[in-house]
Amino acid sequence: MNTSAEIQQAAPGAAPLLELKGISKRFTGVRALDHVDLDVRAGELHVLFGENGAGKSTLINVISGTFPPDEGSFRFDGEEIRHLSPQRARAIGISPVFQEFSLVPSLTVEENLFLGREISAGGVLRAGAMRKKARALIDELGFDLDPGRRVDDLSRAHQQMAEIAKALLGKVRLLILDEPTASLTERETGRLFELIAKLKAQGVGLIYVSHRMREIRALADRVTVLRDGRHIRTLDAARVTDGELVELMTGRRIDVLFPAIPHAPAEVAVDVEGLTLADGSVKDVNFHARAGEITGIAGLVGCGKSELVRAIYGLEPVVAGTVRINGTPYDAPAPRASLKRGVAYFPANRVAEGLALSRPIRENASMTALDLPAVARFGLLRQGSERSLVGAAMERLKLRPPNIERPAGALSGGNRQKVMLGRALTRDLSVFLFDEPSVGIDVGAKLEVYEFMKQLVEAGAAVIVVSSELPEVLALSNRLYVMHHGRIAAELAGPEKTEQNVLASFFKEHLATEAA
Amino acid sequence: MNAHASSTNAASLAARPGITASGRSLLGRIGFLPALLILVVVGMSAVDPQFYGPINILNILRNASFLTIVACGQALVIIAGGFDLSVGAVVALASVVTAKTMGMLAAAFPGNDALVIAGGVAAGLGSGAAVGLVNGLCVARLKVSGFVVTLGTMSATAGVALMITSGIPVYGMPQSFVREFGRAQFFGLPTAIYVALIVLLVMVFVQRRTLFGRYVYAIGGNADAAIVSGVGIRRHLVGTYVLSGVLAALAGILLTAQVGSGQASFGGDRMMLQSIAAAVIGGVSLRGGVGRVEIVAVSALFLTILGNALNLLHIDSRLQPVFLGVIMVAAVALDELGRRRKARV
Amino acid sequence: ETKWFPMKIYDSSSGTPTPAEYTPLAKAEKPYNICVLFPHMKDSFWVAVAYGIATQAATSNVNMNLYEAGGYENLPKQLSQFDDCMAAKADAIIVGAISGAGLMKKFEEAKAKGIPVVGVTNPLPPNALPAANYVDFVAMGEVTGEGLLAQSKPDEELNIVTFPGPAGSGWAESFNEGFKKAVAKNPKAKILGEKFGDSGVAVQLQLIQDALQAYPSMNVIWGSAPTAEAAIGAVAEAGRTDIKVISSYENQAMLDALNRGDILAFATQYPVGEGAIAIDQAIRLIEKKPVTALVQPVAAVIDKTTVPKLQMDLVLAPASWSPVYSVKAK
Amino acid sequence: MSDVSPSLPSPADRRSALSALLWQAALPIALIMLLLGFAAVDSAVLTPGNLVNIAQQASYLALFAMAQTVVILTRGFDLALGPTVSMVSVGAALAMAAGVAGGQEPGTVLLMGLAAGFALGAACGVFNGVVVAYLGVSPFVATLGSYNIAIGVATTISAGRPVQGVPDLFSQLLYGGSLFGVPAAIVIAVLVGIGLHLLLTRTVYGRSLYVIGTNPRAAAVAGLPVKRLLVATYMLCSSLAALGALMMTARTGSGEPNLGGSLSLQAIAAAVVGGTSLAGGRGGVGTAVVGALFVTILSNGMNLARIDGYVQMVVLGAIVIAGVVLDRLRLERR
Ligand SMILES: Nc1ncnc2c1ncn2[C@@H]1O[C@H](COP(=O)(O)OP(=O)(O)OP(=O)(O)O)[C@@H](O)[C@H]1O
Ligand SMILES: Nc1ncnc2c1ncn2[C@@H]1O[C@H](COP(=O)(O)OP(=O)(O)OP(=O)(O)O)[C@@H](O)[C@H]1O
Ligand SMILES: [Mg+2]
Ligand SMILES: [Mg+2]
Repeated sequence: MNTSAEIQQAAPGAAPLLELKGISKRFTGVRALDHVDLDVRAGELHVLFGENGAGKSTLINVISGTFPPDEGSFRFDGEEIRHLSPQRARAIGISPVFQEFSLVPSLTVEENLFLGREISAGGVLRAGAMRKKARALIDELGFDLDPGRRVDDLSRAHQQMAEIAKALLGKVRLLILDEPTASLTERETGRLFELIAKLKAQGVGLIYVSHRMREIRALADRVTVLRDGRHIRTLDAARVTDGELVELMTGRRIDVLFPAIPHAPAEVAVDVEGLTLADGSVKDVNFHARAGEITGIAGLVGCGKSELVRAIYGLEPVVAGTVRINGTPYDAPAPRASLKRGVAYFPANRVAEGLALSRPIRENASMTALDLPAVARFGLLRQGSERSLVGAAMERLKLRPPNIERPAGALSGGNRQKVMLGRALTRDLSVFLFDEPSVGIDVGAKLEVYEFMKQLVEAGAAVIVVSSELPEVLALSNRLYVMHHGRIAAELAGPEKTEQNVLASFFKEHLATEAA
Repeated sequence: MNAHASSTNAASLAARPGITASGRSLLGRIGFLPALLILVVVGMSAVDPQFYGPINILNILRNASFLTIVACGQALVIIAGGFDLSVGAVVALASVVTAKTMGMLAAAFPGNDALVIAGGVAAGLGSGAAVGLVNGLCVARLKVSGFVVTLGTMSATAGVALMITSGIPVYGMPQSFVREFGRAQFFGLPTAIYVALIVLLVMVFVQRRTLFGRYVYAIGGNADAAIVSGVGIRRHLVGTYVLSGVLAALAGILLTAQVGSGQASFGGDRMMLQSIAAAVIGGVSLRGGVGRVEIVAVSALFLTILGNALNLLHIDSRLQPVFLGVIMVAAVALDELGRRRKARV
Repeated sequence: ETKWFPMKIYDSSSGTPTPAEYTPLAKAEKPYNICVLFPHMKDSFWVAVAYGIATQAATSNVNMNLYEAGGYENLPKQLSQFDDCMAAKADAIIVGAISGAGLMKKFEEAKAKGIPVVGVTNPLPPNALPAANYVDFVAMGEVTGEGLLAQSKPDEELNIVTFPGPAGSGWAESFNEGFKKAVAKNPKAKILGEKFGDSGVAVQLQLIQDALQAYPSMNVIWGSAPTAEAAIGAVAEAGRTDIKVISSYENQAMLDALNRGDILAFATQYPVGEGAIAIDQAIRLIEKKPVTALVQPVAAVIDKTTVPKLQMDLVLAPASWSPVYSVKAK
Repeated sequence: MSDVSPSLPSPADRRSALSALLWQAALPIALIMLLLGFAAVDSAVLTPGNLVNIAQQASYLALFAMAQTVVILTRGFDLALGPTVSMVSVGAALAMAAGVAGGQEPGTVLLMGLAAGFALGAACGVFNGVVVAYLGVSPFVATLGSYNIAIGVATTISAGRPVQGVPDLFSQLLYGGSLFGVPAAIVIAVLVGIGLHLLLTRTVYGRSLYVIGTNPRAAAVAGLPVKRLLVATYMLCSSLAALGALMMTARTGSGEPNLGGSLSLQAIAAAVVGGTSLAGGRGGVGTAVVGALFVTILSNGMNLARIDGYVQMVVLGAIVIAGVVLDRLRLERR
């Protein structure tokens, strides 16, 4: 590998803001970081790029003082720093936005913003001062966020906003963003990018982690590629192609980011009429999905798109409307009944709703198939048969490492998603509901997930994809619904299915209300 | 873009008129408990006029005071994600230590009651703090679950209390401690009620207005988040257990003053279970991060009144636990169902 | 060494109590290992029994080890301790039974193994053991009832609430039954209510406070020693000096309270003597010497008039004595 | 990276593998050391008679610890276990006494006792399970409620007195009897332990239990009937408690209204000391048995070593904490 983008040593004189040399970090049995070097300059956005489990988050944790490194030197603003604690890091202006949020769900947004940095006098909180400051910050950021709400009442997108706001409270010299857009939609992403530009202009250094090529293209000044905990190369973003980056990251060539999917729409598999949910997040929705095609659902944060598919599967209480699966009415949906009817759901939050992390992969993959004779007879498990069933599924999905007896918690994000997908292969299913199928997984894994969807469609299944990542739904779906405020705002197909049109329907209603 | 942002802001807030938020603020914070309490009070007053007699009310308030004091500390520990099974044993230990110390000081400094009382109270509170410290350090340093640590210290503490006394009540406290502290009344109310009120007010203040209170919520809500946000969680964890120990000791001292002797039979499993019950029925989540001491106090009052009511209604004392159990479960179940329904509307 | 013997007892071996005197053997032939099981050691009553046992063990020159189960709720623990005593090859076992009925199987096992067992203080089913000494709790309750009646004027209305102790303990129920039986002889005496509850002062205090409200006409409180102790304060606080307090058993607090005039009377079964006799019975069984199969101490109600004549060291352990759990033979 | 290809084991690796193995067996090793330590103090500890004695005592506690373990696996616990034991004991004894009084055949009387005992146990379990699963009440409050109810029922139906009249056949079967010289209690506990182990590891039910305990939301999303399984689990717990209660009733020969006393916490302590996690999803028959043996050996040893009662309480407290610290270290080594 020898690209023209190879970076020369940083110009002498301009000492980097952050300079790491030979950082190593070992967890029991895992070398998460192996002599990694990294430097970040003031006013620069430095992208960390690597597969799931490459060590990006670990590096960020070291930089923000959460883990002490086993070895290596750490310089910030030219000064050697030892024994960095989270408090110290924040004090010197290192502000991380973590991938696993550092929010306390039972506290309000405001309480979370100030956590660890409360304004207080002699141990007594000064609520008024904090409220004012929180309001001002949120307004300045332009986030649609109510500082008085409890974090566990918020959608993941709003939690992400709260996490970003938390990082920007107080003086910031180095902002670290670990996959900040993983659950943001276009509009919030736009706001965030504006903000990033502003911070760069103010001379703030940024470290940015993302699996989305588009963002790297749009934002990066330099890119550092990590693989298996090792520093592979640091490149100038302007002089490197996507293909080169992906190849550096994975060690193999990946040509396309989205596979071409041959849609062959057949009979209607899912038919929803006048669906309204108890919490009002979905109102009077009509919608259908056909076998042999991918039906996409896009929409802004909180528009109810997740709730729609969750209701079909039986996770949200329905108050009105009918659902038909393959033509037969389906009353009172519940997960077990849905699976029996051939409907599967893949949740967006794989840790909270998908996997039992401390249990073996085998058990996680066969969790939805425990009623099948291949796995159990008369309530007794058939472990040999189960093992071969799951083993075959995981082989097909190219699980790495292929050992199905390891706990699911030991897997990287992409491989966790594969375990979830494996469930689809353990039983006969005809309808697949994907909620944010590629959140947090690397480019290579994404492609494998898309390939998997392609195989499903080819086999004649109905696939419904809910996604906040617009390029993804646009590229995958044959027909695309756009939701807005719990209702279907548009149905796009064929040549109408463009980014402009989707964005237009996102904002159509605002324009209407503004005009009124 | 800015215009868009602000209009979306207004639009989305209008479209979702804070469904869960309002459910939380009203029911989540207060719950059905006060309503249930009023129901019991009104019902009992209608059935039996003895119930609202001044003496009965004083008895109820005083007995609720002991429970409230212990339950406040327990609630704090539970909010921080822990569990304190040792409170009952601490009540007994503090009682015994206080009485023994006073007895010894009274022998050494006869007549100097102020010194004797101060010394005894300090020793009692100190013994509670010591047990709390052991609990806290084990939980925070050895990272063992609070349930197991305090199960261990419960046994050990009870053992020490019994070793000190051999089970025989400890006498020899100055009469003024019993007369002017234990059985005294100010403006018609016994000392214990004032102490409980002060504890409650301080705890409400601590929970809402202090860094410590905030950190306790944060640690219980998500300890990892608290750590990465720069909250030193060990000290605060230790703090909750020490506070719980001290408050349990305080209740033990008040009981000692009221009864007039130090007893290793105070507290026990009963006080421990009751304090946890008061906290949990008062809306403190055993998963941590949630709960308000004022509601816990209401719940302590509820439990005390329930016991009193069953006695006034002349219910067979063997059957009383059956009523108590059913009402306890029903109260919490109603609360839970009500919350679920409200959150849906 | 002690001035306890000869001690006045009833010999109830034949079924009917006959007055007798008990005198122990001077010394055991060998330093036997005697295992002692107590329900608990949490009050001065059981400490008094332990005092008698330890003192007599030293006098008779035998080894003694005492295990307590931690409370009346721990029958399984006592069963295990009994097993441990048998496993440790004790020469004899003395049991203060948590539940006489509940230990019957153990008694059979011990008999099969040839280990003599002596029952002390707590009643057992008839002929459960080769030797035992205890007062019948029902009889003891009756004694207190009769004591109350004797102390009250003939036409005095007695409105009684009983606080027997923990429900399900067995002993509380038996005391209560005997008391009610005795009191029933007087038509002027009425039992208003029976309030079972844990026998700690704190719990009893709450029960009494509630009873003062629930039964405004109550003028007699009858209960366990912690009940009486709690009652003193509660009654004084409520200004109800007319209420009489009687305790169904003895402890240091009861003695002090009686001397101060805070309670009317308490009952005693001379627990120190019981403990001492149990050791002697065990030695006699080991040595296969004649033994009184059922000794019953002469239970009495102690009031202001009888207290000066009371042989104190048969009722309570001296204040200076701290419990010992084992005695080694010389 | 955790997923590196396997390399040849170096001597250092082998040594660390050995130490890892030792750590895995930390508690059983501690147990054996404990036993040897006590044997050094008193030779009676290691006699066959005492070992059978320990095993027999541990059988009961192990049954109750197993009962707690199944609910702890689902992130719950059963405070009502002790009172359930009391209620079952009294109920079964009353049923048998009635049978004897009614002149029934001994076999019929026995069946009446077993039926009454298990019915009461199952009723408790259904109550706990329904309140926890369907009414959404926390296991603590739910089982504290049934704790009170069971105490009330036990003392009321027995009038607070031991219930006599348990037929000899019953005691013979569940206590006095033996199989190849092994006392009945041990035989039953071993059989139940094997059965429960198979249930937990080889059936759909057991598998579901671990999933529910590890991640209840994921279990619901995967279509497991979480509520029904919870009810079944509380029923299983109470039924095991009922079995233990019947065995203890056979041991005492009478129905005891206070039999359960402080068993609830003892059983939880035994389960947790053995390595069952209160956070759910971790533990099994093995952890329950090891914990029960640990507590039993400790108290037997201290009794034989003539340690005072109150000192025993202090030692027990310290050992409970030490046991769990050991378990945590063990998990960290993995
Ligand atoms: N606390 C921990 N304990 C043990 N192993 C850990 C821990 N945190 C991370 N690891 C391991 O370290 C390696 C690097 O993980 P890291 O989270 O840094 O990857 P990442 O590059 O951020 O991946 P992703 O793109 O999925 O976020 C992985 O193998 C992971 O399993
Ligand atoms: N302006 C807002 N401020 C705070 N919370 C909001 C706001 N708008 C919506 N929410 C919350 O977001 C939640 C619904 O969002 P959710 O993300 O689940 O919907 P969604 O349609 O699935 O969106 P997505 O799939 O993009 O995440 C609701 O609980 C709602 O209360
Ligand atoms: Mg990461
Ligand atoms: Mg969503």
